[in-house]
Amino acid sequence: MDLHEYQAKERFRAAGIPVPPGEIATTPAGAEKLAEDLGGKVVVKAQVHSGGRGKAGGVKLAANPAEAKAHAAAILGMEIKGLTVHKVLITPAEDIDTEAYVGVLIDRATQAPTFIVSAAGGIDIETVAHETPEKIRKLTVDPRYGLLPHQAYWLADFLYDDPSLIKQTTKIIAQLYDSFVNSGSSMAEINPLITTPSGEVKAIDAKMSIDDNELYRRPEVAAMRDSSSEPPAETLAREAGLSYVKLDGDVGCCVNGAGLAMATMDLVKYYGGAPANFLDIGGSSNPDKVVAALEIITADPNVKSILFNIFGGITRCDDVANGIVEAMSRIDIEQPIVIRLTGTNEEIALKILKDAGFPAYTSMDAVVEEAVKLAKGAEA
Amino acid sequence: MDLHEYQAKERFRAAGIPVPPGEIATTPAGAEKLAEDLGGKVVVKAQVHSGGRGKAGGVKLAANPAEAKAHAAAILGMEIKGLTVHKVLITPAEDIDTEAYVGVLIDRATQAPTFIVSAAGGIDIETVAHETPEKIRKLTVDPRYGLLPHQAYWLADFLYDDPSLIKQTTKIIAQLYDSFVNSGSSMAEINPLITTPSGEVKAIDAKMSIDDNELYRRPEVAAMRDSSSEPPAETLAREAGLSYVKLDGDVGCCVNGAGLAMATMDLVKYYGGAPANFLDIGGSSNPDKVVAALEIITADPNVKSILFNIFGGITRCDDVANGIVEAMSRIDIEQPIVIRLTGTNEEIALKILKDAGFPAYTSMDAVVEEAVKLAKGAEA
Amino acid sequence: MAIFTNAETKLVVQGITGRDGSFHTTQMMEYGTAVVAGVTPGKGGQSFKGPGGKSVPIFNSMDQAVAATGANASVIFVPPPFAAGAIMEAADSGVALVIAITEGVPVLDMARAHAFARDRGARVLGPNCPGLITVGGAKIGILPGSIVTPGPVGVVSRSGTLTYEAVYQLTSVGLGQTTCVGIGGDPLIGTNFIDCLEAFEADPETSAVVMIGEIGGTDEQDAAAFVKEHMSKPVVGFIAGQTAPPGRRMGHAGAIVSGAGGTAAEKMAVLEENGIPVAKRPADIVGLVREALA
Amino acid sequence: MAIFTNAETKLVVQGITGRDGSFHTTQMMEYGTAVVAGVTPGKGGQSFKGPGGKSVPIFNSMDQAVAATGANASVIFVPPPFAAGAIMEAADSGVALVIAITEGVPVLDMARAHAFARDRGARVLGPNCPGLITVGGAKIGILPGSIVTPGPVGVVSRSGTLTYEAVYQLTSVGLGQTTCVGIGGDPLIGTNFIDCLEAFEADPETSAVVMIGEIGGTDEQDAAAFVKEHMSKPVVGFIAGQTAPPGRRMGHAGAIVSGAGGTAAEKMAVLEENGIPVAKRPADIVGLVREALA
Repeated sequence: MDLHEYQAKERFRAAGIPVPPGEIATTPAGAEKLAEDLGGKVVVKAQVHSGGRGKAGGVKLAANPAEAKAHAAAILGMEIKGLTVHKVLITPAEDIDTEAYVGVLIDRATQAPTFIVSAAGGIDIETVAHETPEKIRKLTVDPRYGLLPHQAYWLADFLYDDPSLIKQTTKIIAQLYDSFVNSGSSMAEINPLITTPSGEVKAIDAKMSIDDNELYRRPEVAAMRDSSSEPPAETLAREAGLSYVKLDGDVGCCVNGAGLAMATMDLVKYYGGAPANFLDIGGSSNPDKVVAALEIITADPNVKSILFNIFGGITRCDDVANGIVEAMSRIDIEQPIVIRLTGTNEEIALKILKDAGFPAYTSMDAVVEEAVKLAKGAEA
Repeated sequence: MDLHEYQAKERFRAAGIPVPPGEIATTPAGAEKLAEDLGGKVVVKAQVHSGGRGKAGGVKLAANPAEAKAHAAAILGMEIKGLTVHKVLITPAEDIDTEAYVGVLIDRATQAPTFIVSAAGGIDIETVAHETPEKIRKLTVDPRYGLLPHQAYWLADFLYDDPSLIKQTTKIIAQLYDSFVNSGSSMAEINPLITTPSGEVKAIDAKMSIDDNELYRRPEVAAMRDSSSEPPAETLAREAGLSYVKLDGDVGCCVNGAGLAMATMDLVKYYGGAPANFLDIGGSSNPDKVVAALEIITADPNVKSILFNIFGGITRCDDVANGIVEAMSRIDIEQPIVIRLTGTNEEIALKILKDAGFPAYTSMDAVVEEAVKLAKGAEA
Repeated sequence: MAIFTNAETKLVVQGITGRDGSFHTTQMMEYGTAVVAGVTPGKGGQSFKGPGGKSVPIFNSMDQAVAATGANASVIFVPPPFAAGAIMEAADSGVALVIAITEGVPVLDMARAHAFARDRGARVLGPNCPGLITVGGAKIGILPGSIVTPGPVGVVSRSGTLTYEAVYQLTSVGLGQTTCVGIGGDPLIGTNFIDCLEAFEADPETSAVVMIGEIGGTDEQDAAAFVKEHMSKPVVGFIAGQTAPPGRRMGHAGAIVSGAGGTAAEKMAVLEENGIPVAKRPADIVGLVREALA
Repeated sequence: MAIFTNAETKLVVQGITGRDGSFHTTQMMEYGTAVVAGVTPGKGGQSFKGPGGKSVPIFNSMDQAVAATGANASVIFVPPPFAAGAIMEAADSGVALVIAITEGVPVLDMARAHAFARDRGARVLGPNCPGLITVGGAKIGILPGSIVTPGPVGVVSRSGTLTYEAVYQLTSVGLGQTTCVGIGGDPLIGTNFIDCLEAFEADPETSAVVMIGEIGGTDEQDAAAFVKEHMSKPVVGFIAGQTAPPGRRMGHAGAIVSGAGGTAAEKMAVLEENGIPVAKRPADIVGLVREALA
């Protein structure tokens, strides 16, 4: 779960990191009022779960409250990479001397939290890492000890020469690690971490991703979920216990297992089609899940055909087939549906489906080819 | 720093350990009132930093508030091993099925916190460990990981057979460890941990020692210090930055360094005397410390002679000699004083002392023998 | 022979009395796995009724189970809040192999648990993995025993059902398997592709290996370099997620293209560069394996 | 030769700009110790003015100091809140020997720091110790250089000034020393009696060892068993605290008789049982050493 900038800043502030003040506005008038309270010259920042806000025009400097109002009017309701902006953060414009990057994430190779810092902040850190790796310092945190004081110092020392800046940043890095751990985070970053002409170090942008598996034990973090900021279909999927990601194609996919779901999408493309979504219904034969999956898929107006690709495995295929048939009886679907079911008891399953009037397959290639053909036929 | 039972119970309660209610009374009337509030049948427990309260008559069961008042009247003001009782804890009398021991302390050999549990609770755990070691289970906590859930279970499983008791106790052990760490403790114990006829597990006595070195960063624990419960001389010594322990003899000792101070006490005994105290003035030549040391020693009415045993080491002996002379000029002392000073610049130091009229020695044996003789002479 | 398990494997099921634990214990026993004990705290002294009237003793803790039965492997079906603790308990009890099926374990818990297992010298497979099946030997986890058949192919995969798909296609044309291992879809897994490839290389019965990867991380790239440098046996690859958009998690917590890294295209290219033929679709795996074995 | 240090020892002083750090750096340099660097965060690039016009470069961190100077040992004078961190920093920088003088380090901090140093393979001496002095070689810590003289006796002690006393008496009768080590008075120390005895046994220049213990713990008892089993060289003992009451801390955090254990009488008896003559008073040490060397 991604946090909004303003939410990540709340977490950072609670850990003691110096973050300039800032409030959320949902209307242009609200933005104007907040700009007045903050002294006039502010930055208006779109709060959406997407990179590239700046390039998309979602971050604007306002010289006075009237400008803040105008910017907010432009930004609120704007679409950035398919996500609608419902909130803007109003925060004072800061005088900036230098911009650095400080981030921590879970590294697969070392199986531990890993810091990345760079004096080249304010820009995409992956680009820096790729093009000028010498501008990056990395540190693996031993999970048995946590971040040690000399390690935080070693990172800060890479960013600055001035002892006061190093000292402030050492503290910020330690606080960032605490916030990372105490939020159940998989990634936390400050980009940019700025220095001001008066020699202060501050975090003026903040990102944090929460490990979904931590939410059950961190209700205060879980409460930060902003369903209004994600596509409604993904909210529905999450609430139904499904993994769903919307894509741009027209072949709706309903698969059990994440790897098979990806391979199914890829096969749709292989046969000249375009998948409308990733959807993993898991190992269950529960008709409710199938109903929820079909509701989500059919709510996408692009979808022209729907394919099921189910590998029975431990779950018996006849159970799954019965689940699908029952689900189908509960909703009306316009698009053609083709089903592939294989594994334990597949013969019984195929009979159940055929009796219920659904085209049934045992080969993954055959069902995908057919679904692509149906989608193209619908277009023609 | 030792906590009182009621303070340790506050720490335990904050960690979630089930501890019966209880309040402090400083007067018999207060005890009566609290007993009424708690339903009548209570235990009145002296709050002093000393073992063996029970044997000394400092713990009494009261069947009703009037009895609680009478017991409090008897206990308040009582002396237990030289310590006066100023407070009693009033806590409900519990129905007890079984009594166990659960404790955690810092173990030197493994350099880690170590748990000790025994189903033979309510009595001295060292006796149990010595006489019936098979009734003890020990567990070393790896400080890199903390107490792991299965370790807490392993300890609880040694105490009980009933799954519900094991489950409750597993939780209590984990909470005790948290309290131990979060209090900066060197020892925390529940003795006894009881089970009740209704199947509950509760801590009805609590002990905790705080690592003095932790107090600077744990103001909420440091605030629990109860100077009224320690001999005034020890309070004075602590505030002056001295290590002081009162003993029963008549030769006052003022030494730099803990090991040398112990060896000096031992040598007093070797020569037939008895040391009045342990006192380490540290490595400083600051006259204020010497004054404080002498004030503390002379406040002990048993002291018949005073000896200084100073090994100059890095600190120059002449500085120390000057410090002693200046200190002596600031207070009046009746008892004879003999001084041994050796190390760097000892000749100059001896001259300074002799010029100021103090008998000065370079041999530890000689000065101790003389101090013992002087104390005996004073007796005769 | 095969990898990670053998005829001496004696398995404990942690969480044997739960819904998944009991179901899969029966499945494992039916396959022939030597399930010697179960662990559920508070249920020690009871026993689990397995298929064919077999009874499995239940213990309160791993140390009791290991002491009583000499178990040397465990499989974990306990719920996510307790899974990392169960892994550490297993590692502490002295078993050499710990297979964690549980999905949804917090990744920071796993960072600690993996460190602990390394300190104790235990191999962890998973978490969030389907386990492994040594064909004709031990089945540990949730892989369906019905789809495998004996033969010379080792299979290692980050996925569950996609593995079934690949194994099913191999089996349907008579290409049997030695061991099929699902290493799991989480970001922090205890046993990775290289560990499995190394074991397959050392296993005399394995003649070729199918490696099924997916987007996210660089495990497949690292494995490819390992294959080129250290393996004499042929390896055939497949990568799922060619159509996955960047920055979105595809079901598995680890299946995410971060920025420029971890795409399927990159992985496929690196595999090919290191001499590993890559199947364009699952159905092509069979053909590539046949060529490799020819 | 001697123990733990030699002609190759290159020392970093952590906290070189503090009051104690700067004073003792001068003392150590005057004795002849090769102080190659100092560390004080924020003062990197400055230099410390030592005796005889010698200048010691100051670095911000141990890794910088070690990289620039090839230092292989460090001594720590930083205040208690930062001391455990400084020990871990030193161990992480790759130095083999870390001598922590600081008194008052929280014991739970030290439990972690000792574990870290063990993981990194660094020897820690202390904390709360006077350090060591290799006579005619390196002096690391606060032991007064003026009281030692070269000779065949190794000295190891939990105490500071009591060690000075013993060394002073040895020196005054011409019994010189190889190395004098103060292992420290805290409950959790990095180097204990056995470590030192083992090193003295291996040191060809040491002919006899004086071991000065005190109440609290069982280090002396364990050392006595080690002496009996593993040492060919004679050891003479002394135990301080015969008159200490139970349950009271005698200055040192570790000097406390807990219940029935750790009394001076017990320790003296165990030493004698294991063939270690015990001096009744400091003045008797000299005589016992003479007998041992005879």
